[in-house]
Amino acid sequence: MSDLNLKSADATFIHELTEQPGGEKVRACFTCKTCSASCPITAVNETFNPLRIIRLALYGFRDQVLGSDFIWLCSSCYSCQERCPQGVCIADFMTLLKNMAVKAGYAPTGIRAQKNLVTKDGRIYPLDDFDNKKRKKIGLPQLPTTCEVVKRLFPEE
Amino acid sequence: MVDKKTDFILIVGGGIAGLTTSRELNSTGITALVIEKSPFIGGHAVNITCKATDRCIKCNDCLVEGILRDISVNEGLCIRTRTTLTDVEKIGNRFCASFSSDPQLIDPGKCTNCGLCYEKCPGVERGAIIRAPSPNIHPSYAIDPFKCDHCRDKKNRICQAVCPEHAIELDGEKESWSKEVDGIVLATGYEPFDPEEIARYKYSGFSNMITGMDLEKTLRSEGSIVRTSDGVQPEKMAFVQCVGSRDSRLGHEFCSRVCCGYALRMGLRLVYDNPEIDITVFYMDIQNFGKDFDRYFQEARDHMRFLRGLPGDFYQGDNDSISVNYYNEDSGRTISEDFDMVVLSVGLMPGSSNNFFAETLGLNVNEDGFLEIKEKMRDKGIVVAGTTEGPMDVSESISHAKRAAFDMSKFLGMVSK
Amino acid sequence: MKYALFLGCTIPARGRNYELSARKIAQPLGIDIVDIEDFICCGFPVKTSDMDAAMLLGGYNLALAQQQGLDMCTLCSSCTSALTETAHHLSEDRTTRNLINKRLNKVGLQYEGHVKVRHFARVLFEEVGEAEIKKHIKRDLSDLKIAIHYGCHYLKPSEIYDGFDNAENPNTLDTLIALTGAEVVDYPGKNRCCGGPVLPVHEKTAMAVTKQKLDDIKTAGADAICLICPFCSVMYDGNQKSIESEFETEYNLPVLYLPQLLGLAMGYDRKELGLNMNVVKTKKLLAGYFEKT
Amino acid sequence: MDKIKNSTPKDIPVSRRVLILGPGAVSVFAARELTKMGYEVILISPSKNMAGNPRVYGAEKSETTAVAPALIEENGDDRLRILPSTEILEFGGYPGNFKIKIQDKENRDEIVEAGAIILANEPFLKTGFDNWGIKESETVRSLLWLESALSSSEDCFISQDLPLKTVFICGFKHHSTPFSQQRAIKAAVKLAKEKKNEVLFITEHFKVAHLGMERLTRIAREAGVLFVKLSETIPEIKNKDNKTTVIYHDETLDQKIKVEPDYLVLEEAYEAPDGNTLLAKRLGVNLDTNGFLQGDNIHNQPIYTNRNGIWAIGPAKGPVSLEEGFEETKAAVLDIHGLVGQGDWVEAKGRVIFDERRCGECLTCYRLCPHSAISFEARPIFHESACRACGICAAGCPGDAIQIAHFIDDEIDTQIEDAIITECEQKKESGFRVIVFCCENSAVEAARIAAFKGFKLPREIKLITVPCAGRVDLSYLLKAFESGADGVAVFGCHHESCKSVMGNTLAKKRVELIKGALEEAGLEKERLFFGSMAPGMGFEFEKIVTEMENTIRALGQSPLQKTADR
Repeated sequence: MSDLNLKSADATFIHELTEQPGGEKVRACFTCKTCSASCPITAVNETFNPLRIIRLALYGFRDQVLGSDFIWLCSSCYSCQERCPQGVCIADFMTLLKNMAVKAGYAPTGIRAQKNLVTKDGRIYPLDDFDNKKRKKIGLPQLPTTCEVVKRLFPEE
Repeated sequence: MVDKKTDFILIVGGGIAGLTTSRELNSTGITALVIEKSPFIGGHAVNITCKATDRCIKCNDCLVEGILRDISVNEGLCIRTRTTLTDVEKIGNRFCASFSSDPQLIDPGKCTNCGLCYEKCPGVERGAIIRAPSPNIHPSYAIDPFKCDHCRDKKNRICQAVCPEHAIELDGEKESWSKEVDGIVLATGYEPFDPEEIARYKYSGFSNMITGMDLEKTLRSEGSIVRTSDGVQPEKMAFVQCVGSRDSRLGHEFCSRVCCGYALRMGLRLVYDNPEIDITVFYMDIQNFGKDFDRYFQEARDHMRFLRGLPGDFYQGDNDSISVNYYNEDSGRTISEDFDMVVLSVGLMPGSSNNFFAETLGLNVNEDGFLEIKEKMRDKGIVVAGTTEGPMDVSESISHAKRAAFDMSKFLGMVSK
Repeated sequence: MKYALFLGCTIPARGRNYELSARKIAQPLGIDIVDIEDFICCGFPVKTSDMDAAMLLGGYNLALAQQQGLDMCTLCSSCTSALTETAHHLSEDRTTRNLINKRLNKVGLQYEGHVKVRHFARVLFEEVGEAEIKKHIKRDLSDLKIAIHYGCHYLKPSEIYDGFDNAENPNTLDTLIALTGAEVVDYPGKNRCCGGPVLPVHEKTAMAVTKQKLDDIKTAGADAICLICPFCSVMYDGNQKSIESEFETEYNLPVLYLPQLLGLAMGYDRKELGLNMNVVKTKKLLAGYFEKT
Repeated sequence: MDKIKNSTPKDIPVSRRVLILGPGAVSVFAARELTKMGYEVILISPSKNMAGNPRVYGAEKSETTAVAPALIEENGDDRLRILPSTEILEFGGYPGNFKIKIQDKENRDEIVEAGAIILANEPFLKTGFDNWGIKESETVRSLLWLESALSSSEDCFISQDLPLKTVFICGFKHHSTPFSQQRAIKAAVKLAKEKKNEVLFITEHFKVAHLGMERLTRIAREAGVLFVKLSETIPEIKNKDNKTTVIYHDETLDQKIKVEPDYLVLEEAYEAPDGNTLLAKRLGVNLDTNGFLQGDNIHNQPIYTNRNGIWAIGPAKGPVSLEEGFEETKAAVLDIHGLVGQGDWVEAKGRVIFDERRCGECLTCYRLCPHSAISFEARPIFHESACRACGICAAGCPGDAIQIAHFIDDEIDTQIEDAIITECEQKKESGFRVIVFCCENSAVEAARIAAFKGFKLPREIKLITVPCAGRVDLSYLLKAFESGADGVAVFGCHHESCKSVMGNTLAKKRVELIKGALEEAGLEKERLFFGSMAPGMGFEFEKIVTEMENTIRALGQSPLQKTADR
């Protein structure tokens, strides 16, 4: 791995982070590694490691954090957050990073598609008549197949 | 009964700080009464083990014994065990302290520590008679009324019958009494952190997971450590540091000072006893302060594996081992490694009676829950000694207790002319 | 016990066996279920891309329930956590609530902040209670060895769940399953994530997480897995075959939803509980029970 | 025995004057406490500055340091003499009556008397540039420089353009302390908060074992100080053309990080004052491995030295907090009050018994005494207040002119004979006998613990208590073998743990010496042991005794015993 020069870091990044929900306490991290040790993803995939992401963010490596694939690997299982002795809301912090990455145009296509589906149809799995037929067959109530209200809730989409 | 006497100091807590304070006060001619809630004096410190290998590694155990010896030969001292302070009232410049005492059962004036009661008691196995952790504690034996046959059904009096000195009297009653005192020394000490508070350690779920304090006690009483599950000596052990300390989530935003010291020293001792043993220390930062500690740390590094970072999950492994999940720098992954035994280096937490004293005596409990005594309170005759004020080691407790004795003597006008 | 049933997106499409069995046992246990047609996505899927949108979706659903004067009962753990979190935020944080209400006004809604969100399992544990459930138990399932998968969002983040169960050492599902007589099998990593949320991002990683748990469950000697979230079910039930072929192993571990297991003990039939819809076949596992009835 | 007299008087008048070695807040505090109690105090400091440096306690200033000038103004007070720029030149006398020759910068000297001495001099802060092979420059600074620059009005930390970058390096080339980290972190917080600097703090360990430190590190992190902890590597510093580059290996990222700070701040090391070696030699007190006063001997904990009447407190022993320093001051003052508070030494214990007629004036006792308790004026004089009754002198005296009460040669000889001859005869056993001389400070305690745990000493083994392994005379060992012992052992304290500094070493040497003699006399040298132990080693005692018993049993009866039997 190439050396990182702090010259290329962006000190405003951490300020931005600490001002948003999920990022408030991230600076309290004292690198005890409880988060990484508790992470089910780190156990199977060495590219994801909550501590490392916090570290990169604290250094101010904005693009490396937001542009990286690995922030999307967080399963938001909260194992880290439940255990952090410094009360850092790590899972919420990951959500914040993901939100920022989307804004910065870094999101994987699947993530964007999901949002489009929801704001268009009101559900991630839109229901059709075929579904309702199957539901009827086993005695489950019918559900609407279209959703108008989301268009008014998300007029900008 | 209310007893009145001049210049009489009450010391709450018969641990190392309380005993040192009483010894020092006594040497300046002040009479002190030490009350201790448990059957034996010595407190937590008396359970720490000597960690010497082929040389002394300065664990302070013998300082504790030294003080106990001083106490045992010092006839001016007044100690009452199995006694708790129930209330304190301010009466003019003095205090009226109320106590509740469980029966002593063994008369310290008559007992010669021959141990016959212990040998003959049919209930020793279940702890009807317990032996003190040190021969320097007098009496070295105590009867546990809840486990004693006699105390249950009023029949069996074997110990009372065999005692050649007639020192045992099983028919004592619980007693409430009070006494006027001129000053109060609070030396109630600390409480070891209960690892049950951190669920992921599953402390009660593993027979081979013990606390650092458990290890101290076992090394002291057995001389070596074996696994609870099978009685076999562990070949691979892990120490986990900062258990309960440095955890702002639990409201413990302080370092307990002593855990690095005790874990590393016990580790060195275990390595000395069995050079084949494989010891791993999970740590955040090593607090190698104090005289020559660094020497021991460097040495420990040569003999043990130090892994920076705390483990995550603990699972049951094969053969009653404990699988410790931790982040491994080399692979970049969280891995699972089996240890025969895991020792949790639990921290020193504030004593449970601190709030009672704060309320009763109008003292301040600090952010961490320890008692804080301002100069003003010392001028009113209340001082603290030892770990009641915060985490400290034995040597520090001793000088802290001497300071308490100094402040108290000064309050009584004994040292300033 | 009257609740607006919140199904979310996954259950109506992929978890009809869960829905069916839950509705089946709710009635005799005294849980009065009301369906609100207009419920939309809980917000969970858009949390990662747009927290505000997630909050708005959650707020909309909460406002609908409030309009009916009902608390919400959820079946999916992800819905539970998204809605609970939104409810938590909106009741604690007035500023956010005002912002959300401004947007809800456009659809003629307003949220005051008092709706409770309860997972179906929590309702069973807290409100129906062990004693009541016990009364309805007709079959003894003591031949079954069940491994419980709690999943993450039923319990965490713990601060939004006002401590109804211990996130590190949960016992509510253990207690409920014990009522059926089935043996609850402990295994390492019981609280660990199913890997589901990573599936759309990195399938291999997600499958590896699930595989690890399946291995542990198999080693512990369980006959079946019991869970309470359709997402987790996708991983264990829906993807079990793919994991088996990917890692060249065999588990053959049927995966039951909690209401299916309880329904089984309460004497219901296969089809009544939608057991025929489970991907990993349950026939062999449960053969004994249905022969007897 | 009637001619043997106790050499010391019953009452010794002692001086109620105390000499305190500063400089620093703790020494000033001690002076204040003692003068308030009516003691005369001479407060000296080798440096001009009496108030010392509050930074050694991690503080910017302390209340007590502020007291120092006030106390110095009270110099007119007869009870307090404050002598800056003054050193101890020669030292003599005994606890209660020390005579100290002091000298000031102008080479004026004076002999002062004092009953007790408190050593409370402060560590000195040594800048770390040399350690890193760099020089102080515009961009490379010491923590001390930073602290004063931050408190002065001149502002060189605010830049018009980008925020300045400051890198702190603590530890690595020396051991960092909680106190220097406390200072560094406080400065870092100031830089981050007030000067809006980007601060990077590189260290090995957070030194949080000190009141409020855990909290302080959290406050610093929240203020934006970024901490980097390195476990295996050390940072690399390059300094060229007034441009500084720091490169280190970030362990969490597993990547090299390069930073070019505007300021690089190096923490100072806390070192023992230069004069300590000479001072320790003159006072006869031990130093620890880091050169601080008070040897690393457990018996000295917390505030004692190897010499009675001399206390080492707080900063003199190494970096401590001001609170600990004050506590130890009070503890020492209480002790001193006990020693000289009455104006005379009432409890002369008469533990040394000296027979003038046997004295050959060879000076061996004088040379051997580890407590400097013996002076020599034509004949030895034993000073009870300094004596710890270890008996090293008695064992060394070639004329057996010195005895220690309760451990008199005749009594020990009798014990040896009883152990071997009488008991053998009475019991008509095999005659197998092992004698173990046990130091009262360690082996006796270990044996007690072993017995308490239920260890039954084999009947063949007889313990004889000595005040220190150094008391074991060559003649005891010979006597034991001559009387027919099959084995003899001396159990003393572990290395560097002897209460009398060298009693264990002397004992070991004597054992080696006799081993040679045994071989010449045709006895196996394995019959003689030296064992070391700590007082808490009950299990080890049992183990050592059992092993020894087996070894000797394997060797069989001593040939000398057969002779003795006949």
